[in-house]
Amino acid sequence: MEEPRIGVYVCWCGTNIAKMVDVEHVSKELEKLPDVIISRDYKYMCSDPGQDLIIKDIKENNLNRIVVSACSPRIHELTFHKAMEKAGLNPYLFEMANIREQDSWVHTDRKEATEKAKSLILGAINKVRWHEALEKRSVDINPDTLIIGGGIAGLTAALEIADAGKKVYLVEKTDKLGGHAANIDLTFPFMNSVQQMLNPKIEKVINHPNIELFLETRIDEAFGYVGNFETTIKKENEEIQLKFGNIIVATGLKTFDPGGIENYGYGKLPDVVTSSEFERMLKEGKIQTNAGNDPRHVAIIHCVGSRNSDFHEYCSRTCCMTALKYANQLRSALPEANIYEAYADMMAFGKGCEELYLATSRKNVTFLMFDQKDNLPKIRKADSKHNFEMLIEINDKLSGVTVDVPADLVILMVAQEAHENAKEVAHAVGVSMCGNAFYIEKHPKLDPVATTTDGVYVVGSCQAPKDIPDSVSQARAAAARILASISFGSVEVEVTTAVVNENLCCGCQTCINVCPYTAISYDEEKQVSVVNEILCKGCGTCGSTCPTGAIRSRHFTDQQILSQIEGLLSTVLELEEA
Amino acid sequence: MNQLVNPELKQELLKYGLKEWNDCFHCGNCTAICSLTEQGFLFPRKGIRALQLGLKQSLAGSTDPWLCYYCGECTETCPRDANPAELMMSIRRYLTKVYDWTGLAGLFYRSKLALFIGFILVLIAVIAVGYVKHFETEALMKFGHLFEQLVILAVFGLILLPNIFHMFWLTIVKQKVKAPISAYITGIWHLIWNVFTQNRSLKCETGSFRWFEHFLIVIGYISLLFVTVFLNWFSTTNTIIIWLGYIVGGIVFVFTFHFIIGRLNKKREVTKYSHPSDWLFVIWLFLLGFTAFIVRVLIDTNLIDNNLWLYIIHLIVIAQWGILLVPFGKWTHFLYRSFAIYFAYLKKSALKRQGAI
Amino acid sequence: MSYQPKIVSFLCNWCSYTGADLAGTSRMKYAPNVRIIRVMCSGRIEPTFVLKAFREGADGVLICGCHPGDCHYHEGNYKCLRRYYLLQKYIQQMGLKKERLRLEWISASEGKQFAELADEYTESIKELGPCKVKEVMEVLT
Amino acid sequence: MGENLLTAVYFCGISNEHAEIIDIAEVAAYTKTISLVGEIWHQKDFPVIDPDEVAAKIRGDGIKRIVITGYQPGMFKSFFTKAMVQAGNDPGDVFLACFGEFGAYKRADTERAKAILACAIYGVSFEEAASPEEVDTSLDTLVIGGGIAGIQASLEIANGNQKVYLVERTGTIGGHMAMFDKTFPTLDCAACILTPKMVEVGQHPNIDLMTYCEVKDVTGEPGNYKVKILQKARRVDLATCIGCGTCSEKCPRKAVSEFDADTTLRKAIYIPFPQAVPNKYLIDADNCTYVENGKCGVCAKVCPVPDCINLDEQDELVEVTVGNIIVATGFKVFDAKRIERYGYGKYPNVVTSLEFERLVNAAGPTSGDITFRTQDKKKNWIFAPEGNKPKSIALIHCIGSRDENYHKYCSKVCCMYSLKLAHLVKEKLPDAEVYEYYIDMRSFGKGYQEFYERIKNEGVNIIRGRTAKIDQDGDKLLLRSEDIVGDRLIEQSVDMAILAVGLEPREDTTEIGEMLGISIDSDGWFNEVNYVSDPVDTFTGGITVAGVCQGPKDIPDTVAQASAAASRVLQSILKGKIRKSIKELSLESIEKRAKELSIIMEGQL
Repeated sequence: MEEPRIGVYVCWCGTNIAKMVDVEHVSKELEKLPDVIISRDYKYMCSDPGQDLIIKDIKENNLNRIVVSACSPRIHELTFHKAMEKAGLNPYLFEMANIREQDSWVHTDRKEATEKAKSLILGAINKVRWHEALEKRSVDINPDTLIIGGGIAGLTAALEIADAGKKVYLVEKTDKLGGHAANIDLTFPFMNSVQQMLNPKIEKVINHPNIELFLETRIDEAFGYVGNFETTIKKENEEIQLKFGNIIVATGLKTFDPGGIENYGYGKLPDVVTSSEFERMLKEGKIQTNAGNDPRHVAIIHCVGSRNSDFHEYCSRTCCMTALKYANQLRSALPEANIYEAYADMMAFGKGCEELYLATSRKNVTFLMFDQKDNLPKIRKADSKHNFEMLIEINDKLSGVTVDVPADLVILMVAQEAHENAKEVAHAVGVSMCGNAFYIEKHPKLDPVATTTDGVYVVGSCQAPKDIPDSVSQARAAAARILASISFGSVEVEVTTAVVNENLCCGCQTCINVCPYTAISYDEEKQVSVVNEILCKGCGTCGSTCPTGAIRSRHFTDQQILSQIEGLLSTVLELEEA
Repeated sequence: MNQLVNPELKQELLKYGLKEWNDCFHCGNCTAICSLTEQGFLFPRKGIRALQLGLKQSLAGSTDPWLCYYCGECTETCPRDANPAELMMSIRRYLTKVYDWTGLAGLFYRSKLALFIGFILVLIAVIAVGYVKHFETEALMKFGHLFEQLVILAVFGLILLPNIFHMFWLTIVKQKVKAPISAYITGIWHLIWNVFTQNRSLKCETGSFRWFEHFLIVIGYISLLFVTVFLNWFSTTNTIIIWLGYIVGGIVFVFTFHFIIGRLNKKREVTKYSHPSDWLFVIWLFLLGFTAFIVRVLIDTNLIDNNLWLYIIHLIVIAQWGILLVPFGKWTHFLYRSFAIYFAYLKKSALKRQGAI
Repeated sequence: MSYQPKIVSFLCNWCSYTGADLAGTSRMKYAPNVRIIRVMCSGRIEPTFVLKAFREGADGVLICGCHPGDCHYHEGNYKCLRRYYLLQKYIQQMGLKKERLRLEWISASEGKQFAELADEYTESIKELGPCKVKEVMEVLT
Repeated sequence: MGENLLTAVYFCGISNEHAEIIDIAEVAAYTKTISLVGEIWHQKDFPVIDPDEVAAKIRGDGIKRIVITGYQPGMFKSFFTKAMVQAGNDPGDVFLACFGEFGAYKRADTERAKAILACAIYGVSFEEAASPEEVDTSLDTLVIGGGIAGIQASLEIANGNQKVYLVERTGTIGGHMAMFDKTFPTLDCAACILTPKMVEVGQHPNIDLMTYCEVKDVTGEPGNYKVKILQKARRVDLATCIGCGTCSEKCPRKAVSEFDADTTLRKAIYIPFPQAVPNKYLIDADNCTYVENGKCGVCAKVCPVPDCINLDEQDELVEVTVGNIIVATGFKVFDAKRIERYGYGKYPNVVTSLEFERLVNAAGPTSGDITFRTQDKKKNWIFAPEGNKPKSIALIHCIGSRDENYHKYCSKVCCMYSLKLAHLVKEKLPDAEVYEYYIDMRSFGKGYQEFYERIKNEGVNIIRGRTAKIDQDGDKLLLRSEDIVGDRLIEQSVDMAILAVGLEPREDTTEIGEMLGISIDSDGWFNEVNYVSDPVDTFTGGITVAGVCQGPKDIPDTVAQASAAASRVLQSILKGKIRKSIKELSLESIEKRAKELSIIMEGQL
């Protein structure tokens, strides 16, 4: 192995790091270390000049290992990989020390934070010593796409890709397309027909020459990597093998069951219905109480199961506007009825929504404001002296008075939550979930549809509640990514896979048992294990299981990690002596 | 027992000049921009809220609507063009009806026809009296004076006083305001001071000229009442009183004329929206001052005998004013506001005692 | 200054490391004793890593992975769990308290939990006092 | 086809003003010419008709389908659904023909209104029927605007190995996002996540980055647009400038820094900000002494690179041919001076949120210290590091938004960025009191509500009630507000007030709209084909909109929309074909297509 010539760069990140870590001192200290040729600090390492600094140093000082201590590698590792490439150095001869998210931002003592930064960087320096150049490979992209979920997001994405002349496999677990949108009568805020918009799309998908549709179908685990996935789908008793290059997950969501909220008496009071039940009434043109009468008092309660940590802490985003839409539809169907709308904060934030709010106010709708966290409205049966069915006790925050609201029909604007089988799909395609069982996007802002698994995209309300326009935008955003990759034609594959040293392998086959991707097979002839580098995802479990140390997890080898531990627990002084 | 939300209430208020009642989304801008609001007296928003929810008790038990002098700033800055100032006016009309035990105030606000009939009946009655008195100047003037005193007595004793008590009942007793006894006494001084100076309106953003106008009209009106009713202006020969009469009569009709012009121009927020009752009030006040002025001129130039019809008109105006507008019309705002200030004073003392403010 | 233990922490890339990053982006504060090493999966953590950490002077080792069932690689964390029980037994044989090795599940959204864990674990190691493995080994060699 | 689909058309909710916009009489007359139509009724408002009466009419006339038309026919739908059910018909046979749904807002759009109605009568979707033919397209793309939307769209397309011209009017890309300190709700720093993308754009072989340029004229047709781009004279050579900064150091003239939201001064030769892309200097001709009177030229003298600075450089017109155009021109912030009662522009310590954003930014004028505005020697009010620090700060939401007197719409981002600013104040000045005055807290996105809860727990006083006015009271500002939930009046004395200004369309929106043939909605934002199902396409073929210029959006939505726009472009590139403009389609052709489609549909039934 060549003599390591290490360059160390400590980033200020403006004041983000420099405030808590004495970056100048750290970089000076590190310069004393053996093999460290250059150690610098700079305001923004990730900026153009910052990167240029590294490139220049590599060229001028013949550096062959780089350590950048800055933010989390999850943010900027790639940035620096590219800079390394530009300087003609293999990007894997690089290591990042995370002294922002895991140091300067979480500590309050400058001295301690500085010490910790030093030790983290020492670990990184020690690790990078043993890094080896890994060659990237590029593979051709399979231009076919698998889309899971036939709701509005799935349909849009399918059409987008199919219209570009590319093949799409659309898998839907139910027997019809359209998802939740198919049950909705009108859109908000402009009150346009969903069916008129959706039905032609469904038609088009069914008849599209580039779309192969699988209804009542579930998918099995997908193997492979970006550009070359494969899976088995199960339709009744049939199993079909599919190969495709990219996956779009558009599995949508389900509605919250309000039965658990005692105050609302859902399930006990017959005229307390959920928004999805009411939507059905609207479509059927029959807005009636359980007894078959026209309701004279209709109350709509917002935030049922949303924005309350007992149920879901998040806001379900669409209910407020849907509720305003209902008020308008009720006014249209029941011109004489009294309509009450109990809200917590009116989320009228999109185009035309504030206007809808005002228009609704003008339609003789009484608004009440309650606290969705404590003091939920309480629905009780009215006694016979009243000529209405129920009374809702609401502490109206706008007047500070607790009032009773008469009601014949109560509509609960139920929260939206992740599907019960979200986990199953997550496993099948390899996406992560956040606390609420919604899928996590790669970056909440700059990469809202990609996931940490390349080639797998999450769109629509499976990643958080969304309205139709947002789902459509996201579906198309994912389609853009896929079309771009198809247009490009090939993709680079990560190479941090496991590899077997055949000389050391004793053929015990323990590794084969532990591999979750069946990426390891046994070569009968040589009597050793062999890793299929295309299927391997680089988790390293085989490496830690191998009794002889024959399997190396590239980029996380034993040598590298042991050395990192050593660095992490030593001081500059110790290393200097060594 | 919680109050029941009552959507019917605004239906009722629609009859009192209410228009859009639900544009308000409760940002609180109006209350905060108003210079007259203070801790415990948050208007106009809370009044609008009570109206939206149909909380009759809260609405009837509140003195807030009377505390506003209508500078219009809340309406100008309202982000939803909900027109809070005008909503307050509608609530006041409604409250006038609530306080009034006879039910006539409500009837006249709701029905233009009833009001018209009332005016015609009074007109006929006055002419009838004239006929009975054979249209003799002396007798008529004597009758007129007596009539004025009787009407004032009757209106106050039979209608306004019970109404004030009703208002007291609704805003203080039913709301369980526990003010110290001393406040009832010190409050009276507060009441009188406010009646004569109208100084609350000085705080308004509309500035001192509007206060001055308002103040002069009130003073002018009270003085006119005093000189005509108690000093019998029309029969006196006391020069000071005659001159005083001229001045206050002049003031009343000049400034009411200015008010009318303002309402016609609709330039300022306060004059943009005029309910029929607003027109009636300013026009009749103007007529009152104007006819009194003319009649006095005629008396002093000894032309009155030949122009008795003018006196009869004056009498008709007075009668319509005294019998219809004072007890049942917008005139009451003068009285209710004054007492609202008194009751608010009590409420404030009660709140202070509780340590709430 | 009071005794400041050294704690080596192995975090899986997908859940726990992201969770620790979240603690940072959310500016939650915790004890600076925890030094993090990133591995792709908790299943990658070899017993030698843990032993090496004690050998090099760590007073405690903290392993974090995805919650059961949430592993990015399906079951790496179960593999880790098995090894963990074994390792705890093993270090007890070496004369170390088994509390010096700890395994916890931290998901990508549990920044707060990570910060709390770091604090709490540091406290518990402080109570145990310094680990003597390094000294002993140095004497022995 | 015929008897069994006898259709009744209802013109609903058409007020007198509406009737002025689109010629309703003409539309109604046209409707009569369609053979399916049995009856036409006009219905102004509710509640005036009796459902039983309508049901009887439906039954009596044998009507099988109802089409409701107007500006918001959906408002009437439930009524007719009910009537149809009463008449024993299928509730699904109520169709809507909303003029606005496909952008018929003006008198000139009467033909489109007719087409929309005709499609509904035939029971087909307008989008299907109004499907223009496809023509060959040029593969290059023009992106107008270098904010995050433009950057994202450009990268998306360029990564598909396609050529992009990215035109940006200022000297650097980055847009508003580059000015922000942190982004909500994750609080990662805007620069940390944006600058890598900017760098990528700057280095991308497929992106022709044209900063300090303006699109002047667009001619041609979908697939083949000839675009004239004005390259404003930068007076510094992009290729040779090494960004050393000597010129700027020596330049004697100062001007307000747009990048710092006018809160500080920069030189006449400058880089907008340290991480600008391209990281090269430019000369602000409006403030350059040499450009004014030919004297000075210090920059050229001190520049170490020969011929790099050319003070006499002239503007230049460049022409490119592209197939697709993505419009991502962004927004400007509301001018808080328009609301006098908040005293912005009068009281130095009333600042806008954008100014504050620069103030807390570590790379801002005070390196992230929150200080009062100070006056420099020339009496300019600027932010300077030596200023004193406030002890109490108030944030006022909805400045210029949700206000009938200014902008009716909600700007969507202010609630969350205000919470973020509150957090930043607490972080930098832990002892400072922070007050937030809001109307409705719109914490609707992923992680937003959680963020809101967290800020509450950080000790920020969050009060429901809009501040009505700000008065100066000595050194302090006095805010008057109603605490609605707390049922009290608050007169809060604070050191600094931040106005959470809303977003509004840029002044040149109309101009760009006319140049590209895209219509503008009543709030001034660009109009899309259909808000719900097609939020990026416009009625002009090959032209898509992305980002805030189509309506206020937060960063994730902007990014998603930008990618969506890119998807439309990539789709046409992969096919090599592009759809012509919907707006060019004749009524006859749409009607004909609608008829054909309805026959196909019936055949399938």
